[in-house]
Amino acid sequence: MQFLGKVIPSPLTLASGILGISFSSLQRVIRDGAGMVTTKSLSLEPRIGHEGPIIAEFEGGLVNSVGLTNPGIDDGLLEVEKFHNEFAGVSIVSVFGANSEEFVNLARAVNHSKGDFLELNLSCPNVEDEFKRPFALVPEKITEIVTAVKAVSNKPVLAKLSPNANDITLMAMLAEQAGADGLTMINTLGHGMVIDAIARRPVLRNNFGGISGPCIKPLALKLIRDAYKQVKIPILGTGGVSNGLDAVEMMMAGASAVAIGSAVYERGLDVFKITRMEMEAFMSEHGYEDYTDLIGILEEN
Amino acid sequence: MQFLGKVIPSPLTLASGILGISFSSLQRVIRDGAGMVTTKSLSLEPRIGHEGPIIAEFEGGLVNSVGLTNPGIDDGLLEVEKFHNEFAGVSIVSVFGANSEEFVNLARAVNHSKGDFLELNLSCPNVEDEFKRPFALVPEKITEIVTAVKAVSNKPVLAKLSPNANDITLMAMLAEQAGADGLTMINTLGHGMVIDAIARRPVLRNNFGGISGPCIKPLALKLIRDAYKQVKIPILGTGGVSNGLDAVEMMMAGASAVAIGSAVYERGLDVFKITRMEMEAFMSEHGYEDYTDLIGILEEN
Amino acid sequence: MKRDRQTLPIAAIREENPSLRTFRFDTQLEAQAGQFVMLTLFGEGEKPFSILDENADSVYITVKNVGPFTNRLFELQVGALVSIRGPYGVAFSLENKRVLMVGGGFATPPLRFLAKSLRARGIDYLVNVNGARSQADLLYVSDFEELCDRSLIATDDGSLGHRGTSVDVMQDILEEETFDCIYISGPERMMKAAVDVARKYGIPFEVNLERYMKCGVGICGSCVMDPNGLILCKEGPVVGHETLAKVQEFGVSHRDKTGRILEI
Amino acid sequence: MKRDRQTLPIAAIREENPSLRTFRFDTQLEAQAGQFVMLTLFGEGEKPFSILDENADSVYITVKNVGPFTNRLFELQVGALVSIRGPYGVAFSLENKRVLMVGGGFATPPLRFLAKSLRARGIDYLVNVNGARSQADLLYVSDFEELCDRSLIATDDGSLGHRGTSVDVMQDILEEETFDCIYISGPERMMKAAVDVARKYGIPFEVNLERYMKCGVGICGSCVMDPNGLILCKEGPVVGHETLAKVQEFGVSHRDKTGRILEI
Ligand SMILES: Cc1cc2nc3c(=O)[nH]c(=O)nc-3n(C[C@H](O)[C@H](O)[C@H](O)COP(=O)(O)OP(=O)(O)OC[C@H]3O[C@@H](n4cnc5c(N)ncnc54)[C@H](O)[C@@H]3O)c2cc1C
Ligand SMILES: Cc1cc2nc3c(=O)[nH]c(=O)nc-3n(C[C@H](O)[C@H](O)[C@H](O)COP(=O)(O)OP(=O)(O)OC[C@H]3O[C@@H](n4cnc5c(N)ncnc54)[C@H](O)[C@@H]3O)c2cc1C
Ligand SMILES: Cc1cc2nc3c(=O)[nH]c(=O)nc-3n(C[C@H](O)[C@H](O)[C@H](O)COP(=O)(O)O)c2cc1C
Ligand SMILES: Cc1cc2nc3c(=O)[nH]c(=O)nc-3n(C[C@H](O)[C@H](O)[C@H](O)COP(=O)(O)O)c2cc1C
Ligand code: FES
Ligand code: FES
Repeated sequence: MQFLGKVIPSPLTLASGILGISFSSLQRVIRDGAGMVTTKSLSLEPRIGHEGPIIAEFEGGLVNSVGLTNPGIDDGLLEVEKFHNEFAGVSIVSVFGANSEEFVNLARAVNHSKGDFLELNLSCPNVEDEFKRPFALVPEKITEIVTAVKAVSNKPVLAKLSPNANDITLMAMLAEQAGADGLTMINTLGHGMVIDAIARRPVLRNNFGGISGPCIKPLALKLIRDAYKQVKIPILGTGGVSNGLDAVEMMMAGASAVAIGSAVYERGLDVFKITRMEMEAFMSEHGYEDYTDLIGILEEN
Repeated sequence: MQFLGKVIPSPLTLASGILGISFSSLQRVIRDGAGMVTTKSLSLEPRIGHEGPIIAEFEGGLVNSVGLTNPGIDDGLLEVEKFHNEFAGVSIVSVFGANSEEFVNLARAVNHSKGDFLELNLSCPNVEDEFKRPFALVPEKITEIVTAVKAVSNKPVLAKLSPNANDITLMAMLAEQAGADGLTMINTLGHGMVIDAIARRPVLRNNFGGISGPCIKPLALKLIRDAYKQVKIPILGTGGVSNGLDAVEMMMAGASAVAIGSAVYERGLDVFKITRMEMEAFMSEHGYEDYTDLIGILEEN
Repeated sequence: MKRDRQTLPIAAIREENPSLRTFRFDTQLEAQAGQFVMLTLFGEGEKPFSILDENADSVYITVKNVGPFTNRLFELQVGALVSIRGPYGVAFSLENKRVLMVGGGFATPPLRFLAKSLRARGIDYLVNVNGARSQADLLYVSDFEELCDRSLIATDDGSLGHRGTSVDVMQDILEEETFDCIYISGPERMMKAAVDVARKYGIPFEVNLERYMKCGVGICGSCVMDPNGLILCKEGPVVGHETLAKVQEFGVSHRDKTGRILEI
Repeated sequence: MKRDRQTLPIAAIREENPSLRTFRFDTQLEAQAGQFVMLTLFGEGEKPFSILDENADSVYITVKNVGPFTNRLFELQVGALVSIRGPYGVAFSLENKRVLMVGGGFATPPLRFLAKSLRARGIDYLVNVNGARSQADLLYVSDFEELCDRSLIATDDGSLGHRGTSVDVMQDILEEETFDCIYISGPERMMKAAVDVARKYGIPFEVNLERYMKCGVGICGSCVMDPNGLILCKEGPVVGHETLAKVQEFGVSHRDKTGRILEI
């Protein structure tokens, strides 16, 4: 199948922030069966991120406050180059800037790399103290940043949206109008707190974080569906996918490909291979020939 | 312990919309161990609500689209009268209006009942087609409705807030400033879609609904915590509580009492008795004498 | 929270009479007589139906065409996808050895399933009274004959068996014999009459109640009965005589889709 | 997703030397030698620590005071609440019967636990080489003496045992005897030297690696090794000779807290 013009062996993609800090991780994930990989969100300067614990489990998934740990765009892009060095695999370079100028500088840097796509993380809920309200919640910011990036970027651009936006369909439309080539949705749901009652303390060092995993799947499905009905650009669906049925549902809702994050924790890196097998089993049982046959075919009641 | 001046045997409360359609249900829930009960949200006219399926399970909880089924305020208040008839129990009458006039009329009706508290459902995510954006997402609406209701109501008034509000602390402050005596938080998270991949259809007849259950607990804890730090009025916490530890966590975050909804499905009506026992076991093990010792004692990192 | 919803095709449809059809689904529910499923027709709605029978391969329900949902179901052909969840609710007890079953109208499917289950378990003496308006409305006559030691019929118009109601026949039988338990399934007025008779003779009984059900899992409150708050979808639909004594609305009132009280 | 985090008081603190303390927690982890826990100090952070020992009642870790987190831990008294999760990672294998253990500096705790486990399981011949800068830095000398058939010591300054490194002693031993497996735990340079020796003699080995670890559960990517993408927190910290052959960064480089490459 294809995604934004690139041939991919499977629609299953590594979500940003999971393992994807080094070329070794990224290559490994492709070898283990993913169709594409997304890097951690890279910023202009290196970032240590928050102190641990950065991940707290709860009944419905994970709450994380990694805080955008990354080696910075220069070292990050070295990893992307090494990833592509004599290795076949499609990469999505995720970047995070504090304003549209930073996004533009990041996009320019990515232009010179072998990275296949550029993903704009407009929606990290973990760095609000530092960067204020996520851009993905502010219509004008979406338009401003996507427009500015599209003016300089030579890569197809994905805008990553936040489930916290009150009107995500509007955000999707604005991103499309500003020239985005695709959407990634959804980022983690902000904000969750996991409490350790014995210690009377939040588990996360940063007190709260973004919610991911099975618990956000119904939200992701609804938002992807709404966006799918409004925009023509492809959607990289993400949020709570942990098995083949989840991935099928997400594609039926309207995703053209599906990214997996938290389930790597739950099921290990095999999740890509197993999920793909589960999807294919479903498809052959129910008479679907191609992954693309699934996209958007949900019939609403 | 006390909640808004009423003595209650336990902080565990039946959340609005669960069973609470008739005096029989409400009395039963008290007999089965709840400290207070909330009625379904009553509107001026009777409402059939949405067609079934109105409830879809998923890994993290429930998605419901009941659509505010209720017998209307007149018949509903007859149930409240029967509930209080020779029966000791504290009731919260939940009401839902299409605008502030309707809320005022509902509040006036409740004035003449034996109901103990009035809860304003400002945040039902299931009737947006009909009523547009939930009031709890619109700062001016919170102020307008709470102010208008407080001007006529002779009952303590709880404003029920939505986790979809971008800035719930603001909403909490506005409700307090407008005179609310307490807050109920949170309502279900809007919107979730559960998909039946075999049928290629959303499970819910209404396609989507509000998300509740364990999956929303981290969100509820964070929002309750944020509100607790900003307002002085008590908070009736709700969202994903299904055992004693959950309830303890919610009180530590800042809730003065805790309402249980979806867990009635998971654990049956015994959930009130069992959760109370679990809370007491925790409290005696860790040296808390009174439920009120728990309120807000979380220490942030 | 686990999913228990199954989406599957209608495997077979049998017409019992112009307004009554039996639908087969090839799945396993491990249901017992008296339990029900919630059936979804996509784009239409979801409604409760008693399980008529279950064997190693299939589950059956019998449906009367009475309104929009059942109309739509009657339009569907074999192969159409529907969704079922369940089984839900409390089944008839199976411990009794001398048993009388009293059925009225089209509420007899659960009694047929019950007769089969009692037989399979081993029973000393099983009597069935099958009542309907007239011969054409009688269901499963030969099945009951086969499964029961005595199988009696009552029709309002006397077109078959005793002229009168199944409760009349029940009364006659109780003059002659006694039972460990009486199982009753039919329209509520008929069940009320049967219950009065059973009480008169001091015989334990179980009734199969119906109330408006929306969630089927004890959360929405639609099916809750007054004044004891019995949650019929979870604690029924089969209710024993001791519990029924507390359900004062039995035979008197029920609630509509909004929760308002209506007289029966 | 289940929780495996436990919050509990420090049950006891033992000072091994001024910069090294052993902490006891009264809980059960069912840990094996080589595995680690993530330890949270509230308001401070969370860091990985090897398990020194576990018995029926308690789990022990030994900590060297090297920076802000360990400073803070050294300020805590018995009774202070901390949180641990784990055990995580791959342990040393226990199948071998003729075993050489080579430890350097303060990375010997896992070897002590390993010696105990091998003994408990039954072993033919167990030799330990314990190396440190000087006598004062040597750990568990009497424990190793008790648990092993031969227990040798190397100090850089010759203040006890052989003057030189544990790798020198290892080399001498391998000239005389052979083993099924060599278990190596120490600073990375020392392990690199030991691995070269083990390879020279063609003896299988397992090393106990350390990398910066933040999540401990294979999700954050901090601990992943080049170029094969070994996820050390899940697929290590104990790594066998075959896998190690693919980990080209061993002894060469590691990554800092941001993921940038640093030379070793
Ligand atoms: C436990 C239980 C078991 C049942 N078993 C069977 C069965 O085996 N076969 C069968 O044909 N019918 C059964 N019913 C009744 C069946 O649910 C209704 O016939 C069906 O819902 C009618 O829907 P409709 O849209 O076709 O008609 P409507 O026009 O909507 O209703 C016609 C009548 O059906 C009843 N009804 C409607 N909706 C419901 C509902 N959600 N819950 C309960 N009753 C309702 C009411 O009495 C109503 O007056 C059962 C009901 C219950 C509660
Ligand atoms: C699998 C494993 C087992 C370990 N077992 C032990 C043990 O049994 N006893 C013990 O004292 N120490 C052990 N460590 C090292 C221990 O984690 C660090 O000493 C500790 O994190 C230092 O934190 P700090 O804030 O005190 O010092 P810092 O000033 O933060 O760091 C000092 C040095 O400690 C190391 N370090 C710091 N943070 C980490 C981290 N998150 N992950 C790995 N290394 C880190 C780095 O080498 C750093 O240069 C182990 C590490 C790993 C990966
Ligand atoms: C530990 C962790 C780190 C993440 N880091 C990033 C990040 O750096 N950039 C980003 O755009 N999204 C990040 N995300 C969000 C994921 O890419 C994904 O959108 C989200 O987790 C929902 O998918 P899931 O439910 O499959 O995990 C992170 C998620 C997790 C769990
Ligand atoms: C089936 C169902 C019906 C509900 N109906 C109402 C309602 O009528 N009014 C209201 O204010 N909240 C309603 N809610 C929301 C609950 O009161 C509660 O705020 C929410 O479910 C979160 O709590 P929980 O996770 O314990 O279920 C409903 C929730 C469910 C699951
Ligand atoms: S049908 Fe919902 S409670 Fe019984
Ligand atoms: S420490 Fe996070 S992946 Fe290993």
